[in-house]
Amino acid sequence: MTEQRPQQSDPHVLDQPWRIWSTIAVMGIVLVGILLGVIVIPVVQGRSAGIDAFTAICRALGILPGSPAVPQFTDRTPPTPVSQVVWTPDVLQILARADVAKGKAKVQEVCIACHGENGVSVATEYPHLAGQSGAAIYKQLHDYRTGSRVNPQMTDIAKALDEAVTADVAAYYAGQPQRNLNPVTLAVSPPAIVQLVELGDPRRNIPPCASCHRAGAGGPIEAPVLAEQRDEYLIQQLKLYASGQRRNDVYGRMRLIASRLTDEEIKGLAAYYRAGFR
Amino acid sequence: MSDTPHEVHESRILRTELLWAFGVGIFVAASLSMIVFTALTLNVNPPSNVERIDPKTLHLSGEFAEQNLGTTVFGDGTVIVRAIATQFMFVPQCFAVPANRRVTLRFASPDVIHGLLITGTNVNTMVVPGFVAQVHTEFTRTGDLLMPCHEFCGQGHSEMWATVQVLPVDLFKPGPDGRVSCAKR
Amino acid sequence: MGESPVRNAERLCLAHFWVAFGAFLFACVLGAWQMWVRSPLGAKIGTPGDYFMSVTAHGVSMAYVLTTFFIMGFGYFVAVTALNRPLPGWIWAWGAFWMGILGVVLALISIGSGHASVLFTFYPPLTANVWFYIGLVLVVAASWVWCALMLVAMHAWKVDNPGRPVPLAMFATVANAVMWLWTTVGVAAELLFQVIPASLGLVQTIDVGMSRTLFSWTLHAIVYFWLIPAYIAFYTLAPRAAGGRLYSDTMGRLTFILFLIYSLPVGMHHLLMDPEHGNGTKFIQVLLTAFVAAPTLLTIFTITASMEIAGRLRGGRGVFGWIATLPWKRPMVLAIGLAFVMLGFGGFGGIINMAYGMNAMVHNTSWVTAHFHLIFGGSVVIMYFAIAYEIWPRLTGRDHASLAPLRLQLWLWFTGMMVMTLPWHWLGLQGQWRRVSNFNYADPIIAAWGPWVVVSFVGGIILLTSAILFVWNLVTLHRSEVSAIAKPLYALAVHPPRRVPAALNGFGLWNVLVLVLMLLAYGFPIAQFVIEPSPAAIVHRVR
Amino acid sequence: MQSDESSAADSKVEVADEVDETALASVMRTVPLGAAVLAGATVALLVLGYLLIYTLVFIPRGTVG
Repeated sequence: MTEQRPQQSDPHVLDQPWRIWSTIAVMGIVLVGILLGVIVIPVVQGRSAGIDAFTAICRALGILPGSPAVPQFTDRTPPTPVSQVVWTPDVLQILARADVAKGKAKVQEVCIACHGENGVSVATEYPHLAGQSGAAIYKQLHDYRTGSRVNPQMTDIAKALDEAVTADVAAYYAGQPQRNLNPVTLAVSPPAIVQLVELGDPRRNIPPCASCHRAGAGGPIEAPVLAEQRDEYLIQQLKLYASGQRRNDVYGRMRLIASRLTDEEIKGLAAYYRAGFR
Repeated sequence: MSDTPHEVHESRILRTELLWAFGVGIFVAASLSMIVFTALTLNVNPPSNVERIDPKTLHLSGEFAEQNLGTTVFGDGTVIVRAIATQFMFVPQCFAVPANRRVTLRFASPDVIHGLLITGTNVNTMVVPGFVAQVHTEFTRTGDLLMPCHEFCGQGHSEMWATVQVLPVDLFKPGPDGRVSCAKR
Repeated sequence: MGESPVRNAERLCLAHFWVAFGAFLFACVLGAWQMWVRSPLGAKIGTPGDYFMSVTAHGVSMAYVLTTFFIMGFGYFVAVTALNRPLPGWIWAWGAFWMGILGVVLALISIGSGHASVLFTFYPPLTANVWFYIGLVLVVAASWVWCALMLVAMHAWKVDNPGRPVPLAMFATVANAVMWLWTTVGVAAELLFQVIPASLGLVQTIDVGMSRTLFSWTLHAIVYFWLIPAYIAFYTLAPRAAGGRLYSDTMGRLTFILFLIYSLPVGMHHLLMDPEHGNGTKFIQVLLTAFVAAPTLLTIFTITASMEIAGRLRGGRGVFGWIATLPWKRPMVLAIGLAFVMLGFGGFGGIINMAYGMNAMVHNTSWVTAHFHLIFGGSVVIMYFAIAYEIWPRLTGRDHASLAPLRLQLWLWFTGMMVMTLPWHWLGLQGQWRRVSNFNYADPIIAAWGPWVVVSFVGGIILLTSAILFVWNLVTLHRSEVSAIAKPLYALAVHPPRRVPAALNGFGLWNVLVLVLMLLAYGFPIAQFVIEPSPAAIVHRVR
Repeated sequence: MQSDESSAADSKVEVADEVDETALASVMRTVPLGAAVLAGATVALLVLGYLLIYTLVFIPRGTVG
């Protein structure tokens, strides 16, 4: 097809057929793709399910939800949330910009009676708050305020706090250094418990505690820090979760896990974290 | 001017390459024809459902509220399974479905990207926060199947799995409210 | 090695290759450890934290460090030897090299610190610390400088040789650079506008639909960025190594053009199981993906024909007689044979993956892991070995004392890869899912997989020994006394091209077609998130 | 590093290789036959495998949509 010419033929002249044929081929292929994918297949599938052509095409493009081949389902079940806390950017901003001084003032005024001078609680049924995650404190106070979690003392106290002060208190405690190590139990931690914390128990479908509770694991935002927490308090809360009395854990993850732990596992885990392991 | 042997070779090579290119065309047509044929006759598609849902308020929604999760059979016979894929657990961790009957599975994630497949079946979808993942299928084999999370979602990813009990039609009995729960094994 | 214009290129290429193969060996050790930890033998060893840190390091080292540095080193080598002129702007090349090294160090340190266990695909909302992303951006920026230098080198050559066809090896290298520039737009946009601001805490939420779509823009063409050097070896090194000629130079140019066109608008076949795109947009990209098989099928015919020429010239008779008479003793020829076998298995896995609805059968299972280990880890990396063995004498002036350890290393890599990946296909069909730090072998379904995971682990050990032997072969070459005799490298075509249409000598036309294809295939999928962003997901920081 | 005396595309004499032209001409009479048969068989096998897995493994597992 290339005729013989004495001098070097101009490559652009040679180019003409390439330019035309390649454009036709490439455009043809992609147009067949569009025709089949966006028009033929959705319309034919829609007809088999009683969906009109326009809706089917919109679903194939992703403008409308649902599959072009199946009637879309709508649900009108009323919501029954277990916690009203919503992690929106503004809530996270409020937490990030909370005023620690105001928080300290409110803590001195209300919280130290039970939670102790610098977040080290005065009695076994009150949790330590020093070094606790700000988001975790914010969520629990929010749940007390909305009644998602009930406690004789905490409900009224939480109701008295507004959003900003809650964040300030949370930020203050989050800033407190943890100093409640229990060296005695630090060394002793039975391998079964370490196994449960690091690898969970696939047999009973229990995820590892560390996957959510270790800081920086990228787990749920509201997961509390457990290190150096009172072991009696941890045991009490796990039992409340297991019995379902405490139900402000979103989607019941803690209730499910707690219900599958044996009593000595609960004690072992409480001792493990009481010792200060991360 | 007759073609020199040099030219004969070149055009013959070009002809064989074009012939092979034609063969490649058949290969492409064969693989695409199977896809288009089953799309048109059996409605086989990848699961798509551009239905936006805010992951931040998912737990406040009605459809994905705790009590509404699991299998529900409606008056007109449609079987819908709703489940949440959240960091490091499917909720519910076990749900029952009927065999050889169309089932719609709807999943949502309140936190990070998850994904799931049900072993031995064609149920497979990503669960992207912000969208409801929806899969329409029939389960052709009964038994307890495994539904693991197959997209890395954090440190607990390997322990995130659920069980799917595919029940024969006679054992699949919805309660008065249309709910079906897993048989305790 | 005389004062030839390529004096400086030797150190440049060697520096890139040693960084590439260093990262490769490190990643092979991690790979073997991971295979052990997830097998029944090592079920209780290590924590998920260790495992996913290792998977991230294995992915980053293999997919970003080994590949980018090998491709840059081989590109510099081709630009100097195929064009037979000094490299323009070699100071820039060294600058890019050290920028890349800084990027690698930053990335690997942040992974090692445990604050970047988000895997090499780093899908948000899981977000690593910012140094991990800055490291990756620096490596990509280094490769952009390399692309610029390749384009400048070809342009300078074309100015000095008007009307003459660019040597095929250089044409393919520049096609690869152009494709890489096109495809890195996706991941660069995702990193600069979404992930890095989130990692720095400037924003608390991220549009996950948009970020997955932008990453899929890069996700397919990046694997062809890794694959094209292997195809350059197929087309330009293998025919001469086998003692034959390249069957058709035009088909070679066409293959690399088809790769440029069809590897870009197909990324969404990685999102077939995603809810955030309609079936129609997915089908368009599946149809285009079917055409991305065309250049590979053209290649296996053209290169097999080239090998047939070599085999028959050495006395091969009958339909398949030429196979036996091929010089299998030469590493490049052996590598071609093994690479094509793995390409066949890997390609088969790929056709199943891309088949629209059938992707539901295998998405995110070990079938996919087997596919990319066979094609990238198998046929591409074995060609990286063959290229290294072929050009090392040119870079060091010393030649291999004996070819036996080289062949042994290639056979070990092939055997190890087949033993590791064939069980994965079988387990993938049964639903074995990806990236698992420890399996619950008490579950009856998973217990049945146990023995096969051990078989794959044995394959992993063979691969590790082969990797160690590979680095050992190169190290001993540096000290071998046998001096290298200069023998020509690049293959001649049966009909060396005299006049080539501009379309087969440059990328102007093809860039236009790629732009149109990208608009048609990716236009709406990305625009839908601009028109109506997906509901914002809260960033989950892993630090 | 000894670069080739001249690049492959140099219109002067290509870098000679030990391929002798007449032998090449005779070989070229039969050449793509072996490649066509081998590559053709492989591609046919791939298509057959694809169709078998599609019909015998994928479809029986239930439709998906």
